[in-house]
Amino acid sequence: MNKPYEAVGLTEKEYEKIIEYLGREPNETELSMYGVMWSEHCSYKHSRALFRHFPTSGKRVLQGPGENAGIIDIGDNLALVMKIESHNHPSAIEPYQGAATGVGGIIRDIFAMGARPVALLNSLRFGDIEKSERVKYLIDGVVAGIAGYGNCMGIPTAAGETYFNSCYDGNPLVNAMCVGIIEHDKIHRGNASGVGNSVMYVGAATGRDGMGGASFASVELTGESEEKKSAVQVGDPFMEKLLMEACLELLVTGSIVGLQDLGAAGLTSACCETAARGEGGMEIDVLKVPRREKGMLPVEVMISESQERMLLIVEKGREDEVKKTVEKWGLHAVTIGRVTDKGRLTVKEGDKTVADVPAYSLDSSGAPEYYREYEEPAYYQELKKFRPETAEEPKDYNKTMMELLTSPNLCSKEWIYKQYDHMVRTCTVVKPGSDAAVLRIRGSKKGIALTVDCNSRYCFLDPRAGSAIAVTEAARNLVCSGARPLAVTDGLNFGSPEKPDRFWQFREAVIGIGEACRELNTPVISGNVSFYNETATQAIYPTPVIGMAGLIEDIDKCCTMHFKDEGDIVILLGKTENELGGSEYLCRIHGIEKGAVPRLNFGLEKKLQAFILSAVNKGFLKSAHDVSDGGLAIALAECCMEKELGIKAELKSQLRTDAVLFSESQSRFVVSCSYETLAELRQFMAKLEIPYEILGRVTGDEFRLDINNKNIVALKVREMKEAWRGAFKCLMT
Amino acid sequence: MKARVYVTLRKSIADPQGNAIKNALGKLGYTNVEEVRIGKLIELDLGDITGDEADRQLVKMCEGLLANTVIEEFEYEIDQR
Amino acid sequence: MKARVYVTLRKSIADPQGNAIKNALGKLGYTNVEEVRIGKLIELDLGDITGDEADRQLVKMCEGLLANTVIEEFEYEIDQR
Amino acid sequence: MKFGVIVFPGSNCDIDCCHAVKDVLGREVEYVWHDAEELDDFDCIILPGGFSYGDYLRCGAVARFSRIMEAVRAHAAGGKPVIGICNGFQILTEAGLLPGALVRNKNLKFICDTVPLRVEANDTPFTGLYEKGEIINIPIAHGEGNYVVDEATLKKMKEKGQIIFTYVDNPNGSMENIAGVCNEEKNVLGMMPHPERACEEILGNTDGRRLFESIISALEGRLKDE
Ligand SMILES: Nc1ncnc2c1ncn2[C@@H]1O[C@H](COP(=O)(O)OP(=O)(O)O)[C@@H](O)[C@H]1O
Ligand SMILES: [Mg+2]
Repeated sequence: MNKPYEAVGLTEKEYEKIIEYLGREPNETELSMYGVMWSEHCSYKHSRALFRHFPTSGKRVLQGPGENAGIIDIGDNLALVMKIESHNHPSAIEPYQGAATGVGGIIRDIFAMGARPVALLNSLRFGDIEKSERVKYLIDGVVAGIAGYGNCMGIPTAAGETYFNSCYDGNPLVNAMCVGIIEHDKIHRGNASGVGNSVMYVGAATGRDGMGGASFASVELTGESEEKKSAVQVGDPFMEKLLMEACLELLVTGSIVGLQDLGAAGLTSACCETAARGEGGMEIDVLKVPRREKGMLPVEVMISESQERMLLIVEKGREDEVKKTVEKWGLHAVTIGRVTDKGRLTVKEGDKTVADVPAYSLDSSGAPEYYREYEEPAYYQELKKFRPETAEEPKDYNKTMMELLTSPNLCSKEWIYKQYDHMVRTCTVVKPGSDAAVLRIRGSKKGIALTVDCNSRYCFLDPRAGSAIAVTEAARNLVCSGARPLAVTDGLNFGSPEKPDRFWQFREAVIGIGEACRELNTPVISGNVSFYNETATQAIYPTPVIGMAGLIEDIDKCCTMHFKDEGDIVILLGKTENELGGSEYLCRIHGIEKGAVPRLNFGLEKKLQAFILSAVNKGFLKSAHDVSDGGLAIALAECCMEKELGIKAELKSQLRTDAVLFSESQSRFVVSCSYETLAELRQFMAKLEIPYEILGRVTGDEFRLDINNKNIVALKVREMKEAWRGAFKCLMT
Repeated sequence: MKARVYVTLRKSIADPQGNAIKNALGKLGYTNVEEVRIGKLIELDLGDITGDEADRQLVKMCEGLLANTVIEEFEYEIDQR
Repeated sequence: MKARVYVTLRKSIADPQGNAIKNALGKLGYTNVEEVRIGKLIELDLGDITGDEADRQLVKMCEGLLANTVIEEFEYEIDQR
Repeated sequence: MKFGVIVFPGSNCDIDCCHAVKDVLGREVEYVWHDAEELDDFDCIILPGGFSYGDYLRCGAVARFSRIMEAVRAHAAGGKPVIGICNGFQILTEAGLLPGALVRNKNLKFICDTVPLRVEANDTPFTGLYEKGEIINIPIAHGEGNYVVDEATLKKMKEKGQIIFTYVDNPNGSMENIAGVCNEEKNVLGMMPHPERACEEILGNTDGRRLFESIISALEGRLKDE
C-alpha cells in the first residue's frame, strides 16, 4: 500500500521531520504543502549544500542568491537585476506553452524586485535535428512560445544560444533569463514585514492547472508524465503585461512593503517565503482567493501553479489605494490575509483552520538538506585518453569548412532570433548575431552587455573544466563588446542527483563555476537548478548554463565582432595549441565526442581579457571576437559574414592543419584594427606581454587561409554566407 | 469526404483569449455573457475515401497533429453529403 | 443559453496556416487530403436570455467583434438544450 | 505643436514613439490613456505598436472599441494627421479608418528584421521629406502584417494614390507588397514598419527620422497657414 507521504513525493524520514516540526501528524493539506515545498525544484535539497563553492558577495552585489533575483550595482544609483530559470519538462510535452510560461515566470521574478525588465535571453538544447521530426516540432513550438510571450510583453529577446546533441533527444532544455534595470532606492524584496499589514492577491484567477508542477519538474520523464498533464498551462502575456505595469506603478507610491510572484508551488511558496523573510508569520483565507473553477479544495488553491499572479504585502490602511491603481490596469486586487508575528503560516477556509505550520519549516531554511553520494564515472578517465591525431585528416579543407559552417551547431541562428522582437524599447545597440547583446540605458551614457553560454560537450568530458570554460567564455563575449563582466546567474541542468555518477558531474560543475567566478571576480547572484533531465535510456550532458552581465561605461565605445573595412589588419591574440579534444570539428566531421578538453590558464585569460577591454575602450580595435566552437577558422568566417568582407590570412604553425584551423584552445581572440593604429596597438601588446600573431588583412570577397605558405582554404564569402545563413531553415524544412 | 474538426482547450486549462474576449463583450454591453472559450475549427477535404476510413484517419490526425491532448480536446463531424 | 460561433476565412483569402497543415498531413501519409482551412470556434455561455435575444446578440457580436467581415465569414448555432 | 501617443492596454511601442518625438526630435508629446475622451490639445496622434488586448481574437479587434477611438475618428475627420504603426495600423483597419485588413504572415512566423521599403508617394504629411521612389531601410516586427484588401478597393486606392510604402522584398505576403497605406484624404497613415526604431545613429539607422520630420514640417506649414 502507498504511504501518504509517498504520494506527495516525500520519504519516511522527511515525514518524520514534518511530525517533529508540527508535534503531530500533518493533515492532508499540510502534507501536500510540504510535498511541493520540499521537492527538489523548490527546496534544492540535493544541491544547496554545494552552493558554498560559489562566490556570492562583492563590492557591487546588492542582492545575492536567496531572493527572486540577484542585483548588481552599475553605478549612478542604477543596478542590474537578473535571473535564469528552466522550463524543461513542460516544454518537452507542450513546447509552445511550456516555453512561453517559462518566459512569463522569469519576467515576474524580475519585476518582483521592483525592476523594469529590459531584456530576455534564452538557452536552448535539442536532440539530433537531422534525425528527428519531433525535434523540429519542439524547436518550432519552443521558439514560437518564447517569441509569443516576450514579444507581447514588449521586452526584447536580445541574445541566446542553441545547441543540438542526441543526448537531448528525450529531454530538451529551455532556460530563460531576464534582466532588469532599477534605481537603488526602488529595490523591493519578497518581505512580509509589519504585523497587521495586508496580504493582497493580484492577477489571474487560480485554477486547477499547473497542479504540482514543482514536483513534476523533480521526476524523470516517463510515459506516466502524460498523467501529470495538467502541469502545463496556457500563458497569458497580456495579463502579465498589465500585471507588470500595475506593479511597477504601485511601487512608486510607497504603499507596497513586499512583492512576490507566485511561481513554483504557488501560494504555498509565496506565503511561506515572504513570511520567513519578514515578520515570520502570515494568515490567509483561501475563500478570498479568486478562483476560476468551482469546488476547489483548499489544498488545490494552495498548490496551484496558475500563471500571472502576484502577492503584494501592503501597508495597512492603503489597500484601497492599491486597488484603485490595479483597477486602472484592468485588474483586481483582493486582500486574502495579513502578516503576523506568530511564526506560523495559517491557512483558513472561512473560520476553519485547514493548515497551520511554522512558516520557515516549509521554506528552504527548514527543508531537509542532503549530501548525496558521488562517484567518478568510468567514462571520465576513459574518454580523456582519446588522441585526436588518430582521426584522419581531411583532404579538402574547403569542403570541411562548408560542412562545418552549415552544421546545426555552427550555422546562423537567424531563423530563431528573427522571430524574437529584439528591437522593441529601442535600446538594443548590438543585436543578436554578435558575441553579446548590448543595450543602452536611457538617460545615461552607460550600457550593459549580456550573454549566455555553455559548451555541454566539454562539461560531459570534464564537468569541472567545462564549467569553468563556460564562465570564461561568457566573460570573453562581454569584453569583446567592451563590457566589464560583473556577475553571473547560473542555470544548472543535470540528470538525476540520486545517481552517484550524475551527482559527481553536478558537484564538479559547481566547483568549476565557483573557481572561475572567483578568478574573474564575477559573483554568482542568482540561479536555478533543474535535475532529473533524463529518460530511462539516457541522461543529458551536464549543462550548466552561464548567464553573464557586463557594464559598458561609454556606450559609444562598444564593439562588435564583425570586420568593418577592407585593408584592416587582422590579429590573433593568444596561442593555438594542439587541442582538438571535444571539439566541434571532431564531433561533426569525424563523429567523435571524446578527448581531453582544452586547458584553461586563468593567468593568461585574465591578462587577455583586461587587454581587450582596454584596447576597445581606447578605440584601438574595429572588431573583437572570441575564438570558441569550431576554432580559429570558424571564428574568422564569422567575422566576415555581416558585411560580406573577406580575409587573406597567412598562418605559420608546426601543428597539423586541422588543429591549426579547428583546435579550440582557450583564451584566444580575433581582432581587427586599421593599418594606422597597428603600430600603437603593437606597442601596447608588447608592453602587456600579450602573445599575438598578425594573420593578414580584411579583403574584398575571398576567404583565403594559407598555412606555411600553402593555400588551404579559398572560398567566396558570399557563398559561405548564403550556406551558413540558409542552413537552419533547410534543417527545419 | 469533408469533415470539420473542433479543437478546444481542456476545461481545467485557463483560456486567456476567451477571458479577454468575455471582458471585451462585457464592456460592449453584453453583460449577460458568462463564459467565452476560443478554440480552433479545422475544415478538411479528405478526398475520395469512405466514411469508415475518414473516421479512422481523423482520430489519428487529431491525436498526432491537430490537437495536443496535453492541453486540448477534440471532436469531429463528418459531412455525409 | 449556450452558443457556438464559427468564424472562417473568406474563400478569396489565402490560408497559409491551412496549407501548412495540409502539407504536414501529407508528410504523415494522409496524401488524400485535398484542402485544409483553419477557422475559429467560439463557445459562448450567454447566461439567462431567450433564444430570440440570443439570436439578436449573436449577429451583432459577430459583426461587431467576433469576425472581421472584410476577411471572414461567420455562422452560429444556439444550443437549445 | 503637440503629439499624442495613445496607450492601449498591451501597447508596448508607446515609449519608443515618445522617445523619438521628444528626445530625438525635441517636440512636445504626451501619453493619452485609452479611456480618455478628447484629443483637442493635440496636433498629431500616434497609435503605437504592441499587442493591444493581447491581440486576442484578431489584432486590434478589441482596441477599436476603446473610448478614445471616437476622438481619434474626430481628429481624423478634422483633417489632422493620425499615424498607426504596426498594431496601430491594425487598429485603424479594424476601426474602418483605413481600408483592408492585416492577416497572418505568409510564413506563419513573427518576423523581426530591417527591410528596404520604397516610398511610393510623398504628397502626404508623413512623407513630404522623402523622395518619391526612394528606398529606405526600416525595421519590421510583426506576426500579422500581411495586407489584404478586395480588388475593387485596391483599384480605387491606386487611383487615389493611397499606397504610401511598399516592400522591396515582400517579407510577409502582403498584397502588391503593401507596407503602408493612407485614407483618401491622406491624413491617416497606417504602416507595419516601425519608423520610431530608426531615428538614431546609435541604433544604426536614421531612415525613419524623416517621417517624423515630415509630419513636423507639414504641421508647421499648416499652423502658419492658419
Ligand atoms: N544554481 C544556483 N546558483 C545560485 N543561486 C541559486 C541557484 N539555484 C537557485 N539559486 C537561488 O536560490 C533561490 C531560489 O531559487 P528559485 O526557487 O529558482 O527561485 P524562484 O522561487 O524565484 O523561482 C533564488 O534566489 C536563486 O537565485
Ligand atoms: Mg521567484
